Amino acid sequence: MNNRASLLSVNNLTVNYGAIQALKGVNLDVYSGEIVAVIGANGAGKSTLMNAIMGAVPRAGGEVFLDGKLLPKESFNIVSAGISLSPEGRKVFAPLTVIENLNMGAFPIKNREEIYSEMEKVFKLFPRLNERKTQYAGTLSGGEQQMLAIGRALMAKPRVLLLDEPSLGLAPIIISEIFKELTEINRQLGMTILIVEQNARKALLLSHRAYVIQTGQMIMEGNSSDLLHNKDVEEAYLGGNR
Amino acid sequence: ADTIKIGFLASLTGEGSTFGQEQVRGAEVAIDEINAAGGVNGKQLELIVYDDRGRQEDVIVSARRLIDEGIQVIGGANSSGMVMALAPILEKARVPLVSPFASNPAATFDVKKKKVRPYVFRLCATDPWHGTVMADYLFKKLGVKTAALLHDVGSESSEGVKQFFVERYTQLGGKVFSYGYRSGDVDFRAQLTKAKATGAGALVMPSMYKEMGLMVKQAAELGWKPALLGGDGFSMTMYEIAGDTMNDSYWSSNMDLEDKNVQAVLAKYEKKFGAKEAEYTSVVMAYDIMYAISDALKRAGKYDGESIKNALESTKNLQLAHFNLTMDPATHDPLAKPLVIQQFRSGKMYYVETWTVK
Amino acid sequence: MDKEILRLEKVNKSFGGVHAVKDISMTIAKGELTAIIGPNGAGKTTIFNLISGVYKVSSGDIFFNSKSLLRFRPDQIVGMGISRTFQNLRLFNDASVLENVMTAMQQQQKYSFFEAVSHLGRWKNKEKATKERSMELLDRVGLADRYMQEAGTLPYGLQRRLEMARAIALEPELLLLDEPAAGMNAEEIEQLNQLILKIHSDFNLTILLIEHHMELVMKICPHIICVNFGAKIAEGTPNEIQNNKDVLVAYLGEDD
Amino acid sequence: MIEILLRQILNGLSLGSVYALIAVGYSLVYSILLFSNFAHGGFLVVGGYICYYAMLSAGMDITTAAVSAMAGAGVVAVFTDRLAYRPIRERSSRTIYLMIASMGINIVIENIFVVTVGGRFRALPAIFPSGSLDLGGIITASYFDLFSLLISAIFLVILQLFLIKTKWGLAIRAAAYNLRTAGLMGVNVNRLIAIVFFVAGVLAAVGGIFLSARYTLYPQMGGITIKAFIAAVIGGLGSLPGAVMGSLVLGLAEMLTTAYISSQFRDILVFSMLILTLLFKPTGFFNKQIGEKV
Amino acid sequence: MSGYLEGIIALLCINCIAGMGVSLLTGFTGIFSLGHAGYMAIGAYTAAVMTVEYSIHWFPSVICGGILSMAVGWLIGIPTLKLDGDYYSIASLGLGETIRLLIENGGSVTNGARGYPGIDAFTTVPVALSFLVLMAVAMFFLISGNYGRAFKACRDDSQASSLLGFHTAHYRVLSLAISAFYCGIAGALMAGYMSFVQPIMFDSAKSTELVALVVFGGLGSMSGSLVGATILTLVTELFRPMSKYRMLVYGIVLVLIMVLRPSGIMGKHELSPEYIKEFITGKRKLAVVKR
Ligand SMILES: Nc1ncnc2c1ncn2[C@@H]1O[C@H](COP(=O)(O)OP(=O)(O)OP(=O)(O)O)[C@@H](O)[C@H]1O
Ligand SMILES: Nc1ncnc2c1ncn2[C@@H]1O[C@H](COP(=O)(O)OP(=O)(O)OP(=O)(O)O)[C@@H](O)[C@H]1O
Ligand SMILES: [Mg+2]
Ligand SMILES: [Mg+2]
Repeated sequence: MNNRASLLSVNNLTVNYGAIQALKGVNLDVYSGEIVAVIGANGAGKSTLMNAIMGAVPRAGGEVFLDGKLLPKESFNIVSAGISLSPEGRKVFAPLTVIENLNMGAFPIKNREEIYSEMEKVFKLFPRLNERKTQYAGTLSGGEQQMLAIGRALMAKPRVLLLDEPSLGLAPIIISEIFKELTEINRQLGMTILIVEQNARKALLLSHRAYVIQTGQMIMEGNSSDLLHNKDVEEAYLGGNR
Repeated sequence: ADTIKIGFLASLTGEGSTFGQEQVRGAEVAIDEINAAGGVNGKQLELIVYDDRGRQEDVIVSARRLIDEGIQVIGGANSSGMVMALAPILEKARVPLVSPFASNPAATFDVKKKKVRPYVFRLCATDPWHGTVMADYLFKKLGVKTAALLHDVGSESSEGVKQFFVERYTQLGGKVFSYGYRSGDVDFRAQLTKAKATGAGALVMPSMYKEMGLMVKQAAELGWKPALLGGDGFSMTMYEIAGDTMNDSYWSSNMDLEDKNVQAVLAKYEKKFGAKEAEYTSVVMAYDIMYAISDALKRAGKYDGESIKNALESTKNLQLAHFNLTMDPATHDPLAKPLVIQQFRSGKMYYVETWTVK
Repeated sequence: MDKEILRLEKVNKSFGGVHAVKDISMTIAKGELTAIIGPNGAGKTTIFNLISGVYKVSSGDIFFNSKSLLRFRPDQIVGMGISRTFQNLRLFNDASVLENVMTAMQQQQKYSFFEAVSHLGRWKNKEKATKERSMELLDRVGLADRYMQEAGTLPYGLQRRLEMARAIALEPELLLLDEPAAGMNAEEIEQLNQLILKIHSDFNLTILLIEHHMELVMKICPHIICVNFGAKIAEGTPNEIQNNKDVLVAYLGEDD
Repeated sequence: MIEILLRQILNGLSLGSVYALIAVGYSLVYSILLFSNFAHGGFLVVGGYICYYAMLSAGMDITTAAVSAMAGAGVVAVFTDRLAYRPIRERSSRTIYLMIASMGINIVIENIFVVTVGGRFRALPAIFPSGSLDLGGIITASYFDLFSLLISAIFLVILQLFLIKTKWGLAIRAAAYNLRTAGLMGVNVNRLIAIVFFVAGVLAAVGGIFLSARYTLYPQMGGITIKAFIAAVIGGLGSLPGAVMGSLVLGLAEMLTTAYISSQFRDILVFSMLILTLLFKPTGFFNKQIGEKV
Repeated sequence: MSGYLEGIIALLCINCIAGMGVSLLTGFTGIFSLGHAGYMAIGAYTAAVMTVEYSIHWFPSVICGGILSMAVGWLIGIPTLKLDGDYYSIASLGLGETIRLLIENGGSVTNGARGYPGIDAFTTVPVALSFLVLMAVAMFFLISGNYGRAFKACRDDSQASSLLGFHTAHYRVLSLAISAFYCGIAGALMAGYMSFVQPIMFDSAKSTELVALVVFGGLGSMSGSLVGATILTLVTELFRPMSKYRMLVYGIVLVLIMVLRPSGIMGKHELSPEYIKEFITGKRKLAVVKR
């Protein structure tokens, strides 16, 4: 289906939480310039997958490759290698201001100008953050925090951007905007995006390809437009015909 | 059995470990010597040492353990506080204890019940005696009429010395300004600044060596040069802290370092441990305690606590390394123990005279 | 008109320079199911925080069953019959699912300190009741099979359900739900709709909820209030709201 | 009278400046790991002894000895992190475990010196010129006091600049809030913490050298850090200017109480001051607390 | 039974009682006090003065020691428990020391820094054991129910707890008062065990020891604090013959246990047959950290 070399490739990834096996040998490929969505029910292991790629939870087995090279195990090395994550539940640095949070996102970047221009871009994407520049992140509204988390992940200028439920807690209008922006970012900058979403319909509309995960295993894979019309997917994740 | 066990309580850890560790070594020198000379009535002596961390609660547990192991006589327990905490236990178990430095009269004499604590003895001079001698010497011999005194409000012995110093000094017509501090303090500049302002001609220090060293040093720093007179908390280590600022200072002490008997003990120490002793008073005092005990064992002929206690009580004219011991049965103090005044000059202690109050 | 249960009168709240809630007035009738919608940062959560006593109002007044809430501490307000869930989950993560619910349930099953240290008197019955009723409740929200799991290790969606269960366990008259559907997929939201409707009728509750998922709001809430920049911009039935120009511009977007 | 008062104030400031050196290091570790590092007193002792033996046994001059002491205490601090705190951190996020471990480490360090070099009180040879500077004719200040004030000031300024101006400083503050997420930003958290410990160790060593030069050196010397902790709390935990200000206030309060009230009540007053400060300023003077929103 | 062994058992009971008190406050309510030795001191001196000065029977004296200590805890708690985390810890360190210093300056009533001698040795093994058993039962009963859950809720998230209807300030003060009561009783028994009390016995090192034994046993585990008290008391005793290495060993043990098992010996679990079985078969899974 795609003859480009895969940029991010996950091979046979396993993660355990004590006795619970949260990922059972997951395979996934993201090709350069693609948006790939992962959909699945609560507890299917989506966040675990993201965290395992980022080295935030230990991998019990399997490997992750970026551009054919084995990805290191420690989060900070993974970030430098070119992957960044907007985590589930935002995880903004509450006692830091919005600007400081964004600066943290740009930690691997050395050049100050670059950081500055990147921040401009984020502010253009989320004007609300610009208004709240010097406010402590902990006092932002839920949606504002979500914007900050996405903005922070963009600041690292990643080759692959991981988004864990970016629409969580966002107003419909903002979701539409963000998804539009993501399409733009993807199209203009060619940024590769791996997204986990509960709003499966939107995710499928946004992405080129998608995976369906169920209790720690990939059960389906395909072009998003195909999955959108797949009977099973429709029933299980899209909430009937709407 | 063929050995007699003697218990020993010392601060092997904690702030008092400087003295505690030396006391154990001093006692060991004596035990070796006694055993080499055939022991006591043909029995060898064995020293059992437990740490008391310098704290009452530990000394009690350690003493209970010694008693439990069947030990009938104990040396050590440095402070009056410890000894007073131990007294009821010793009495119940009928095990006598000879303390090196419990100098508070109340350690061996129960003031409330107005009777001697039957199982507690000491070899050092008491605080009243130190205080009186120091006041007397300062006023009469050194001719200083106004003195400043820094005392540790939390220390049994410092307070005791202070009380009797003030009593004697004012009785003689002198004037004393006294300032308190608390054990553990390291900065005395506030007190010294005030003391200096009174125009006192002497700084009197019934304290431990660390405090005295710091006081001497800080007084010099403030540009104050009074006559210095310290108590028996002296240690050579002070010199390291205070350096030459402590030159010409006077010290009231239990023993004369230049005494040849004392020197003999220290020589044995050096031979056994291959190093010079650090705290001569501690070494010699513990050494003498062992001799006092072994003498009592010899005379008692029986090795139960009560007999040993009776023998200790009736000790007479026993020549120890640093003095001639006759135990006062009414107070369990050495009878008429002379105090020595020494002077410190460029890193050395010199004998000045033995002072008695008339 | 039904009997009113909650009334906000010209409520204001500022944080330094941020005027988060502006002159909001609203009335909620007993038994109603009402939604508050509005863009991010519009002040919705702040309204909840004011009602539940987390923040003190800057001006205005809030009445619950005709009694002003301003003088009361959060725990007293809970005692009066208002409970809530949190937008950012606030579960006892290390405690088990069951224990989370029991902690709330026990407010209805009190016994004295003496009974507690002696296990005499009411202790046994009350403890039993607390546990049984908590299990029942867990069963209702679909968490019964996970009752021993540590709450913090539940997947996000289930944590939200547990929060609801905990709030219901307080047996409130008025239940405040802050984005109950966040992190759920369409299918799960459908289930949640059923759940909310069911508890609404089973427990005789008045529910006020904040949501961004219109498939929930429009379907189950006959009464919707829309706020923007801290002020109320619209109020009405789903139909009215969906066709309100201001709401469309500020919040819903021109549809996709 | 006024002369004595001035003298006492100067005494207080000089004591306070030594507290400040210790408090700043302590506060720094607190600011990133959010626990009271009781082993800080141990680092102090390590620094003091290294300097002592470097001068007396190895015959180094004071500068070399001091630098070795700083490096040595820094390395020991990093080691304690590597061997104790880091494994704990990896297993749990509760800072109390770190605090208890630090108490244990303090006991270990203290007693390593007790069993190896003994509990004796020592003193560094006179390393500072003992003279004093005339301040406007009324009063003199010893070079030692001036020097320790100056050193504390220099360290404080450098550190504060580091924390505010550099991205590593920002990373420290972010990591203080959430280590894991800081890692997700590309921060090598363990290295960051190692740096912090090294700096704290260096500061402790400087404090230790001053303490053992001004007062005396012994294994339990670290006990004085409790005063520095209190100073840091009065100033506001995690705030470096707060730590310095708290230290100076504490030093002054101690001296003036001793001089004009009673040495017996000194500590009671110090503690009362601490508690009163907290009752009126629950997070100290220089700290702003940003609570998490519901 | 030998006197030494009896002494150890009595000491163990005393430490366990104080440990339970601190465990309630620290493990269950999440408040770290570095000043609980102060409450022991209040109990100890109350019992000492009542028995010696007023010749009152030891039993009411011990109870009064506990109650007085509880009252002080309550009074102190109301203003200070508003403080957060380490601020409270350091404040409590100050409070504990203040109590000690006040006793030290208590003149003829407390006999000052020199200590208070001549107390009847009323803390025999049966006495200490009975107190321990009774107080342990009450404590375990207390934590297994409404109050236990309320304390834990306040510990885990005080804001959420108040929104679940708990008057958190009240529970914090209550917890402090109870723990002060336990420490007061322990202190009073200590007076009867030592037959001598001195302010220095209740310094901040003692407070630290209490917290250490609780953490060592496992925060949030009442049986853990008993196990912790037992082990640490025995370690100190077993190593007594090693004299100067003793404190070194104590420190190393403390660090090692924190490194190897930071959640303490028992974690937050209570000692139960199932727990022991799971522990032995190694089925206890390590809790995964979430922050
Ligand atoms: N720290 C943990 N300890 C134990 N189990 C965990 C932990 N974190 C997650 N799990 C379990 O692993 C499984 C997968 O969780 P994960 O958070 O990856 O799901 P998810 O697909 O992201 O769900 P959601 O859509 O609700 O976010 C769940 O069953 C969850 O209970
Ligand atoms: N404690 C606070 N300090 C300062 N500003 C605050 C505080 N709490 C809220 N705000 C500000 O008030 C505004 C309203 O916040 P609120 O949380 O009520 O929004 P919301 O409507 O719930 O938004 P969302 O849907 O994104 O959760 C926001 O702009 C927020 O930044
Ligand atoms: Mg998830
Ligand atoms: Mg909100």
